[in-house]
Amino acid sequence: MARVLVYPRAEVLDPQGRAIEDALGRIGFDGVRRIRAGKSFEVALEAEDERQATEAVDRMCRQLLANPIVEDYTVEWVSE
Amino acid sequence: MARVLVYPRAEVLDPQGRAIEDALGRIGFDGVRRIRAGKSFEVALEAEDERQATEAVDRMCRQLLANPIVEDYTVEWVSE
Amino acid sequence: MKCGIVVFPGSNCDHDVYHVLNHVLGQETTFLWHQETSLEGCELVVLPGGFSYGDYLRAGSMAAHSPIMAAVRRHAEVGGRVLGICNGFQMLLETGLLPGAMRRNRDLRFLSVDVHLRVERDDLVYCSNYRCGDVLRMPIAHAEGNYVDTEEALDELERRGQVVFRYADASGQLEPGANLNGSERAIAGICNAGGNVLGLMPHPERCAEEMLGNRDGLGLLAGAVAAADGRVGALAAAGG
Amino acid sequence: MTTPSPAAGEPVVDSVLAADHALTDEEFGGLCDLLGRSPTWTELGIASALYSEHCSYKSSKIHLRRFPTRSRRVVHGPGENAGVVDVGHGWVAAFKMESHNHPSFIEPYQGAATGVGGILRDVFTMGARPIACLDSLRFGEIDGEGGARMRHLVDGVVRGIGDYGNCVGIPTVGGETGFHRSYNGNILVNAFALGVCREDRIFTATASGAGNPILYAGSRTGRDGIHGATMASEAFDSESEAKRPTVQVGDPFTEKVLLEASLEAMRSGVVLGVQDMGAAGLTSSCFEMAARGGAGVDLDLDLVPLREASLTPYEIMLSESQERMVFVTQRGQEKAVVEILSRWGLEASRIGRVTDSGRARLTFRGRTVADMPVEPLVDGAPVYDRPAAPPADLHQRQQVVACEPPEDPLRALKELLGTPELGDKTWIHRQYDSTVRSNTIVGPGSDAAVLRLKGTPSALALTSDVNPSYCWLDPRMGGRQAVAEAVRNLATVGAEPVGMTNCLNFGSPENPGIAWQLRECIEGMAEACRAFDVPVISGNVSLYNETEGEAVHPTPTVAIVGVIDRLRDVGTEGDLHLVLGCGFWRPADRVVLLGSDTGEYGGSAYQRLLHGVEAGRPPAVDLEAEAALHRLLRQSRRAGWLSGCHDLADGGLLVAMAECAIARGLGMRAAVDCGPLSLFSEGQARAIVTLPASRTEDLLAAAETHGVPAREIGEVGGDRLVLDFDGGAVDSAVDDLRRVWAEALPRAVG
Ligand SMILES: Nc1ncnc2c1ncn2[C@@H]1O[C@H](COP(=O)(O)OP(=O)(O)O)[C@@H](O)[C@H]1O
Ligand SMILES: [Mg+2]
Repeated sequence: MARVLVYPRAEVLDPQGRAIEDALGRIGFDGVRRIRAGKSFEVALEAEDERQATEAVDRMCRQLLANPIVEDYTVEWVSE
Repeated sequence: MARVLVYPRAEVLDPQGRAIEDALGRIGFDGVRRIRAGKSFEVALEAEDERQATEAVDRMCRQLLANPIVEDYTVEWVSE
Repeated sequence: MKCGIVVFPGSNCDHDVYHVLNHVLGQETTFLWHQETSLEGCELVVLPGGFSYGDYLRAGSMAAHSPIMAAVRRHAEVGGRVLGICNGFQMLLETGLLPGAMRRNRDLRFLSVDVHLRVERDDLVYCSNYRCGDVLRMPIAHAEGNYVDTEEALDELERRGQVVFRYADASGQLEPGANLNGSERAIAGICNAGGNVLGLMPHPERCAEEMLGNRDGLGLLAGAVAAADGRVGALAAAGG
Repeated sequence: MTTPSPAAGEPVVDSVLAADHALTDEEFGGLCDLLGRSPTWTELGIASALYSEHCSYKSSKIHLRRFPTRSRRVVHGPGENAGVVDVGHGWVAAFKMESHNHPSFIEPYQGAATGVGGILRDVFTMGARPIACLDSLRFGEIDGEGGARMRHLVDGVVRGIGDYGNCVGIPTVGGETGFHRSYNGNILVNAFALGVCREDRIFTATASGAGNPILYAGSRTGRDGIHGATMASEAFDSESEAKRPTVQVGDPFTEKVLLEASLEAMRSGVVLGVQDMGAAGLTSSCFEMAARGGAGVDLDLDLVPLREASLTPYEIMLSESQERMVFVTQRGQEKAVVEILSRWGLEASRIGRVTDSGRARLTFRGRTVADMPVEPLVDGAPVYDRPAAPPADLHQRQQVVACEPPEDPLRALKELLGTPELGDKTWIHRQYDSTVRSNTIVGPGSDAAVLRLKGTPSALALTSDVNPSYCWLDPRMGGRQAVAEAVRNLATVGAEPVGMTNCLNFGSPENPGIAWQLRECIEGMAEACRAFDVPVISGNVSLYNETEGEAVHPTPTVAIVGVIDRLRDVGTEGDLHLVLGCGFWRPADRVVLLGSDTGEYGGSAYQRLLHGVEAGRPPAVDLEAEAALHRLLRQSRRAGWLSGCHDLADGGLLVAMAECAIARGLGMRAAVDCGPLSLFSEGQARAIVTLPASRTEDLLAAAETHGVPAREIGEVGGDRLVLDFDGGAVDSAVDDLRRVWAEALPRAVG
C-alpha cells in the first residue's frame, strides 16, 4: 500500500500549521517548536510490478493528490 | 519529530476518499482498490525524554488533532 | 431575558444574532469575549456562526478550548440555555455538550442555499412557536455540516427524542435530495437530554425579518428568549 | 542624505539589470538623474515596482483622465484605496474592483482567494466595514477534451473566492461569468468589494506628522509574490514559468481578525493613517502613504517580522505576502493600537517613523540600503501616450454578416439557455455565502443585488457588467454599453446610480491596436457616465493579458452601486425580495414591453453561440433613450407600480421572458408583432415589466411623458411560456425551459 504525504512547500505560507501551533500553545503545550499541517492518503492498488505501481502513484500525486505549485509530496510503501 | 496521521474511522463514510476514488477512475487509473484520505501533522517539539514526548503528542491528538468520534490517529517518530 | 453572544476570533454571525435579539426582539443583549471566564449573568448564551480560528483544523475544534467554554459548560449543566448556530453547533459537538461530529458536506463543496426543515420537537422552549411536523425554510451556509455518529449513538439519540430538526422537502417528506449535505438521518439540529442546549446548522437569524423575505427563523429565537414556562410571550411582543 | 552602499553579494546595478526589471533605458536614466547616482539593488527593485504598469498606470493614465470623477455625492474619488460616496442618512459607501488575473491563471484557488483578500483590505483600510462582494469572471472554452484545464481553473477560482469570502464573513451577492476562447490563455478574475461606514469615520492612507511611529501588523513577510506587480505588467511567455515567484497563499482567518482589529483601532482615535500592503507590498504602501502626506519615512527593515530570517532588504521591500497592514499613529500612543491588535491575536511591530525629509530612507543591519525621494517616484513615474490605431482587422470584424432567422425559435431558445454562458449560475454562487450579515434582500441570480442598509429606510443595489464581444467589435460602443447595462440593471430595482468602479482588462498597450481599444473603451464609458451622471470613484487597470501574442477581448468590467432611497415605496416589507428579484409573481398581472427593437445582431448571443459568428456592429447605445428608460423604471419603482422587472440583455426578448418565467416558476402568454429573428435581437434600452392591470394606465402615461415606447404584450399566469409572433408561436412548459437552463453549467463543468 502506498502512503502519500502532502505538505505545503517549505517557502509557502502554512496558515493551518500556524493556527494549530497557536492553539496548542493556548491550551498549554509549550514544548511545540513547529507544526506542519498536511494531508495523507493511503492508496491500495493492483499493479503488475513495483515499477508500475510506483509510476502510477507518482502520476496520481501529480495529477490529483497534490498541487505541485504550492505543495510537495512524498510516497512511502507500507504493508497493509 | 512526531508524525501524526489522522484518518476517518473505518466505519465512517469518508466523502473525501470516495470523491478521490471516483476522480481517479474518471481520469483512467483503474488499479486503485481503495483510497483513504486523511490528515497528517509533523510536530517538532522539545521534551525532557522520549516518554514525556510520546505522552505529550498523545495528549495533543486526543485533545485537538483528532476527533475520536469519527477519526483514528497513529503517531510515528521520524528524524527531522 | 439577558442574552450573551460569544465572540471568537473568526465569528461572523455575531452581529446578525445581536440584531435579531436586540433590535427585533427587544432583549438585553451583550457580546461575551472568548477569553472571559464569566457569562455576566446572561440567561441565554449564543455561540454564533462563522469560522472560528478559520476552522483550520476541524470546524469549531479550536474554539472549543476557549476559556469561556468552561463557563458555558457549567451554565449548560445547571440547565441554562445554550444555542449553537452553525459554527456554534460545531463547537457544541467538539466540546461534547452535544453528541456526534461533523464531516465535510457530501459533495465536498460549501453550500449556501435555502433548505426546508421539519420540526421534530415542540416541547422545547426553543420550539415553543412551532408544532411538530411544521416545515420551516432557512438558509444554510457551511462546508462541514454532514452530521455523523455511530449507529448505536444515533439510535440512542432518536430514542431519547434529541433530534429537533431534519432536512426535508417543502412538504415535510424526508427525501434524500432534500438532505444536501448528506447528514445521517437527515439531522439538521439536535438538543441535549435536558433540552436546554440546542445546536443547528441552518441560520434562523438570517430569516427573522419580513424584509428579507422570510421570518421562519424568528420563532426559534423568540422561543429561545421566552419565559421558562414556555409562554410564547416574546414572539407576540415582537408583533408576530 | 546618506549614500547607500551595496551590500555584500548584491549585484552592482547597470542598464542590463534595469532592463531585466522591465525598466526602459529612459526610465533607468531618469532614475539615475533623480538619485544623482546609480541605484542600489534594493532601490532598483523599489523603482521598478513603482514604475510598473500596475502601480504607475503609465500607459492608461492619460486615458483615465477622461472619466468624470465628481458629483455632489463623491467624498473620495480615484487615488485612495477605495472610492467613497455619500449614500444618505449619514452613511457613506466605499468600494473598488481589482483584478487578480495572472495569479489566478497560475494557481486558480490561491490566486482568486488572495484577489478577494486584497480587495477587502482596500475597503476596510478606509474605515468602512465590508458588507458585500461581487466577482466578474471570464474563462476560456470549457467544453470537451481541450476544456479540461479550463474546468480545473473554473473549479479552483470559484472555490478560492468562496472559501476566502465565506471565512471572512462577507457575502458575495452577485457577479458575472462568461466563456470565450479569447480567454483560453488568460482568464480574468475581477473582485469587487463594498463597505459602509458613518460619514465621519472615513480614514485615508496618509502618513503625516514627523516623528509619528509606523506600525506593521498582520502576517509575517515571506518570499511570496516578489515582483507580482511587475509580473502583472508583462505578457505571459515561455519564460514566465521560470520567473514565477512563490505563490501567495491566502489566510482568510488572519484577514478576518485584521479586519476587526483595524476597525477597532481606527475607532480608538489614535490612528492617523492606515494602508494595506497590496501589490508591491511594503514599497507601495510606504511610498504612497508618504506621498499623500507630503512626508518622508525612515524604516528599519530589521524590525519587519519575517517568516524566514534570510530575506534580503530587496525581498522585504517587494514581498507581496498577504494580510499585512501599516498604521501611522500619534506619537506616544502606539501602545493603544498594539494592545488592540494583540487582543485579536495579531503581531504588531514598530518598523519606523514619519519624517519631514520627503525621502524614504531604509536601513538594514546598520547600513542604509535605500535613500530615495518619495514624491517624484510616486507621482513622477513616466506617463506614456502610446501610439494607438485601429487594429488592422477592424474593418473585417465589422463586416456585417446576414443573420438567418431561426427555423424553430423554441429550439434556438433552448439551445441558448443550455449554454454555460446563458445558463443558470447557481452552481457557482451556491458556493458563496450570500446571506451572511443578514442584509441581503436580493442575492445572486437577478439583475442587481439589493442590500438593506441597517438603521436607515434605504437600500444599496449593485451589479457588474460588460459584454466583451461588443467591445471587440466596437470598443467605444462596447464601453458605453457596459455602463448603460449596469445602470439599467440598477434601474430595474429602482436604484439611482451613485458611483462606479471598473477593472480595465486588456492586452499589451504596446500594441497600437490594443492601445486604441483601451482609449476607445474608456471614451465610450466616459460618455455614458456623463450621460447618466455616474462618477467614477475608483478602478483598476490590468494590461498585458495576452499569451504568445493572443490578447483577450477588451473587457472593461464595470461595477455600479445605486441607492434606493425608501424601500417602502417600492413594495411592502413582505414582498420586497420577490418584487425586486425579477418578480412576476402575481397571476393576471400585465406584461409591458418598454423600448423598441432596433434589430441588431452584431456580437449577439444568437449570432455567437448558435452560429459561431462574431461580426458586424454591436447594438448601438442611444444614451438619451437609455436615460429615459432608466428614469421611467425608477419612477415606476418609486410609485410601487411594478410587480416585476427585467431588462433585455444577452439573448434578447425571448431569453429575457424565459428567465422571468423560470425565476418564479410562473408562465405567461404574450404576443408581439415582429418576425422570429427579432426575438433574439439585442437592441438596447429595453425592459419588460409586470404590474397589476390597475396600474398599466399610469405606467403607459408615464412612459409617454418620458418618451419611452411602451406596449402591453400579455399577461402572467399558467405554467407555460407562450409567445405569439408574426407567422408562428413559441410555446413551452416553463419547467422544460428551467431544466435545460439549470443543467447547462453543472454539465459543462462536469
Ligand atoms: N461569478 C458569479 N458570482 C456570483 N453571481 C453570479 C456570477 N455569475 C453570474 N452570477 C449571477 O447570475 C445572474 C445572471 O448574470 P448575468 O447574466 O450576467 O446578469 P445580467 O445579464 O442581468 O447582468 C446575476 O444575478 C449574477 O449575479
Ligand atoms: Mg440584467
